[in-house]
Amino acid sequence: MGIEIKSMEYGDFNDNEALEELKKSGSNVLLSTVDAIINWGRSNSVWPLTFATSCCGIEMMATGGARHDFARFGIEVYRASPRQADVIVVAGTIVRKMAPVLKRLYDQMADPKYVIAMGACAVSGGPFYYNSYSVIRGVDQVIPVDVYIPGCPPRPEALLYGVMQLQRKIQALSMTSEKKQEGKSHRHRAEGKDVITKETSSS
Amino acid sequence: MTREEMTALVRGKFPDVKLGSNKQFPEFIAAPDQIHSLCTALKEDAQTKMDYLFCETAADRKDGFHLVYHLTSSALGHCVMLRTVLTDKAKPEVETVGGIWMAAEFYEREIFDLFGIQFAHHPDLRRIFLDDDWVGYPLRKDYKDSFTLEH
Amino acid sequence: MYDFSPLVDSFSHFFTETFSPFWAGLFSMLTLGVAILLFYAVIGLYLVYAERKICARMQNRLGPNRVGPLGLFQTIADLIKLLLKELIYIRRADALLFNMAPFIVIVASIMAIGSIPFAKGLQAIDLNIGVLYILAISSMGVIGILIAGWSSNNKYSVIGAMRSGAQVISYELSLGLALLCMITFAGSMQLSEIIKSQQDGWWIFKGHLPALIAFGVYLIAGTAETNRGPFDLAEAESELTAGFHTEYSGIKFAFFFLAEYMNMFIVASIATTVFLGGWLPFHIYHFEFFNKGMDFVPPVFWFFGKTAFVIYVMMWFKWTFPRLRIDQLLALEWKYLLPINIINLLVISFLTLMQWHF
Amino acid sequence: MEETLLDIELKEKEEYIINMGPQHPSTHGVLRLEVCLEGEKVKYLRPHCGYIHRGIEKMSEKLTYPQLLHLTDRMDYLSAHINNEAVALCVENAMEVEVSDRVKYIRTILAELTRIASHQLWWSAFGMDLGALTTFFYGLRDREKILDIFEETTGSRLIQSYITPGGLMGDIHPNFQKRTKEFVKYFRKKLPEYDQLLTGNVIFHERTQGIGIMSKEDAIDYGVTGPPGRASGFHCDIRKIAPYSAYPLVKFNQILFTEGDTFHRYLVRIKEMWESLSIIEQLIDNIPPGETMLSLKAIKAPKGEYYQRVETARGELGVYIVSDGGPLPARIHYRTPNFSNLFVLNKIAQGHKIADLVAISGSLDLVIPDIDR
Repeated sequence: MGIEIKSMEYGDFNDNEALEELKKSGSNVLLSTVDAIINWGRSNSVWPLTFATSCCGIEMMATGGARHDFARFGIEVYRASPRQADVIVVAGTIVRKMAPVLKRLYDQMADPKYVIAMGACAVSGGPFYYNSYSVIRGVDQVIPVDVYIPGCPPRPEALLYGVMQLQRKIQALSMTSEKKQEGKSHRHRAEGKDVITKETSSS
Repeated sequence: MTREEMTALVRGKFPDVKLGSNKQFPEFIAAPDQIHSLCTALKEDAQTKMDYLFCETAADRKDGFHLVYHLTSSALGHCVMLRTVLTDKAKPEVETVGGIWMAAEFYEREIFDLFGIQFAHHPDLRRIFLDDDWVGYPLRKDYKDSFTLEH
Repeated sequence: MYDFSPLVDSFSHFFTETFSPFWAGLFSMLTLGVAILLFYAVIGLYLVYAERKICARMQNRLGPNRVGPLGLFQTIADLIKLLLKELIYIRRADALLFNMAPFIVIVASIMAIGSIPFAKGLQAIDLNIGVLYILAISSMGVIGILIAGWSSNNKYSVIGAMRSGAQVISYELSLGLALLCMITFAGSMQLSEIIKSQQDGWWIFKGHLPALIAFGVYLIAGTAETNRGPFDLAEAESELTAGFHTEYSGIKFAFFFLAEYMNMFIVASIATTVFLGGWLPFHIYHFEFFNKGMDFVPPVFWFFGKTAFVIYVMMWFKWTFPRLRIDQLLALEWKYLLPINIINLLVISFLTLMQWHF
Repeated sequence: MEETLLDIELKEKEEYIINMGPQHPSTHGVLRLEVCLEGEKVKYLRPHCGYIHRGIEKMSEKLTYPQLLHLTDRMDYLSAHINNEAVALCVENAMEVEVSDRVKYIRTILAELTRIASHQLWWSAFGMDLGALTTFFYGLRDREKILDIFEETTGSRLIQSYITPGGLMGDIHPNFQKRTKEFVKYFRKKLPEYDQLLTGNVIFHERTQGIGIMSKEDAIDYGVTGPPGRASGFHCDIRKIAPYSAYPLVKFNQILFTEGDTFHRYLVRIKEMWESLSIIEQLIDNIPPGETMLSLKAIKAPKGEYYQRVETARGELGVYIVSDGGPLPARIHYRTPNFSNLFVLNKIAQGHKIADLVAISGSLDLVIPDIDR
């Protein structure tokens, strides 16, 4: 194709606000060193669960394929058993019948566990937002989400970027504080309406 | 077999069957209690041999539920479309054709799930897509639930 | 030239002279234990890394390359993560057996390493029944697998464990018989003696066709023993999600994971020792200049080089072949490998009796 | 999970039931199979679907034809172009308009490229099901080349919504012909590699030959179409039975076998890829000039009922539209190939081992959202 693609410097990725917020707090030297080692390990070894519901799953497979190669980041160890997986990439639509199963899968995973909502359907219901009697409008109504990847379906590059964001997020976490559940956003259903409350900045 | 021959054949055996207006396939409109015997006849008749039911579905129309069967013959290649109208919307019921074509068993489960049409003598009439405790039949025009967001 | 026995002897002298016999024994054991554990961890981790790189190579990919140079620290990151991951206790699982199983598996493979001769004198314990010992110990791992499958309270696990049990018990026969062929040649079960008998040529060259057949059978049976490659029925990702270790998380899962790779290493190193001359260099008869050059390479390199080759072949199997079905797997063993092996053993006994090997 | 009547009934009989799915690597999605085992042998199984039932048919009743087209991509996402084409053809038939030859040619080429891409992905996944993990990467490597072509012309990799009632969303990219020809040349060289890696393998033969035999009668009775149907000798290729678009103009063979086992279902797809390549070759140099979009005032189907059958990569897709004459359909139904192909699984997997069940369901090439819609 003749297009030279320059690799992006790591520093060129701009943190989003939530990450900056997480990084702000300090801790003592010893603990932060331990944190750094643990987070280095955790962030560089996120094993996804073999889980895909629809179209996005194909792009997830393509990401694992030869051209995009998930494996470079050490993420190629797809585990079929939720016990051994670290991240569940919700690739595709979640419907009302599937939601309890998804919740159960999430509960079966061992801590620390992360969730990536991949694709418009998992983020918000996407094309099925209106008029569908069965599609859950966003997987964050069922399980807490760490990283959202928009797109229908997102390109493999987008998934790679999402996973890298997750890695950066893990690196910003600390084992001492209560931050494990922070930075995940829930959407609560209040009186039949969806109210989005991002709990990212509270501390 | 041409449209005329088909019409003659079906009308010969089932004089009550009305002729539909579909341009694509020869269409016959049968009464609900007649549809099973019509299907059996179409499958077993050596001239028609309708052994492949490629589509069975329903539609919620003003005059009732229309149940539509698309049949073809794998050997002879001709198609036919059958229709039956279930006027009683409160309690629609029709004889299953699952015994004639296995495929129908699953199409009928789908129709039961989404339209609530009861198929008599169906061996395994359960919801197929929705949860067992789902209330209502979504593909009916009057279906309402608190979950759906109308656009 | 590269004899480790003086070094090892000086260590043991140091211990015996400094401490009383009891403490000397304890300290030398501890030193050995720590050394073996460290070795185990390093080899295990880098085998995982190697496998990921090799399979990436076969699949037109790059493989891990972000964590450290060339992704070398990838598996270390994995280990840290697995160490700190939550251990899930399964409700209504048999707690004792459930927790014991990974240890049985890993202890079996650690114990086997003790008697592998890495170089002259570099061997923790040189038993006079070394081959038998390794066979016995490494097949204990299957007990761990069976327990893991049974105690997990998971249907997939039970199927995986049962498959594994049937598989390992069957292939144990071929493995043993293939090694027996070589023992017949070498006339000893002591690993150092077996290596010594290959000083004038490796058994795979000296043993005519039967040795080659035995090597082939050994490789197949060995791959099956380790539950890998086309014989990974016990885990069978696409059938049983993760087979016998479906319910294990965190470090217990890591034990199974590591043990698989270490078993592969053990199988490969036995193949090296028995068939490929262990740490002996490659010699060509009457080609002194070449032989001298070969002698110059330290035996440790020879040993690891040969082992790496065998491991590579086993990885190659895994990434090329589809998986067998359980009945085909057992048919392969009982209908083909076992008869071939028995005939082979008879032929070899005859050859040895007649002194027809080189 | 919910305890079905079956569960209770089985507990009494103490049968060994395992649940494959909804999250299971070999069901390729969220299908759930309730498998009753005797040792490793499958006694019978019950498919449970609906874990991705999105109500596309209901939603479509609130959308105009060009709008509802976008939902069809998301049913069988591996045959996205072909699904679009089905709706487009159905609406065009209803409106009694005919698109230009250029559109027909382009649609057919895209459909065949889609078919190849879909079969490549199937080949990848099928190898994985059998435990040959390298196939996955070989298949995806070649598939990316097709996705590049799609991306250049349609702007999207997987879900294109490029074919629309009345023509195409836009003209093809100037590079389209060149790159498609490059791909055909490239893939003709790579296809034998597939055979080397899997087709010729002894273990693969052992695992697939004589496994999951489906008779022609069963195929017709259950309505199994596409490659699984044709492997059983069911003459069901809609491209031959009721040709549409540019298919009447091209020469190709319908691949038919009579054995009906897993191996022949595999073989049908491999041979279909060759046929698709030849179809593309026949068309790619002859795309006539013409407009790519008819100037239609409003896309409305006149009052009536319309049915369109097309051949997707997985079998026969039927689109059934009931129209009251407005811009919205009164009812739209998709007769999807996977729905019919799924239920034969119980019949053909009985008596085989659980590993064979994986191979058989892999050879049926199920796309779950296409079953559930």
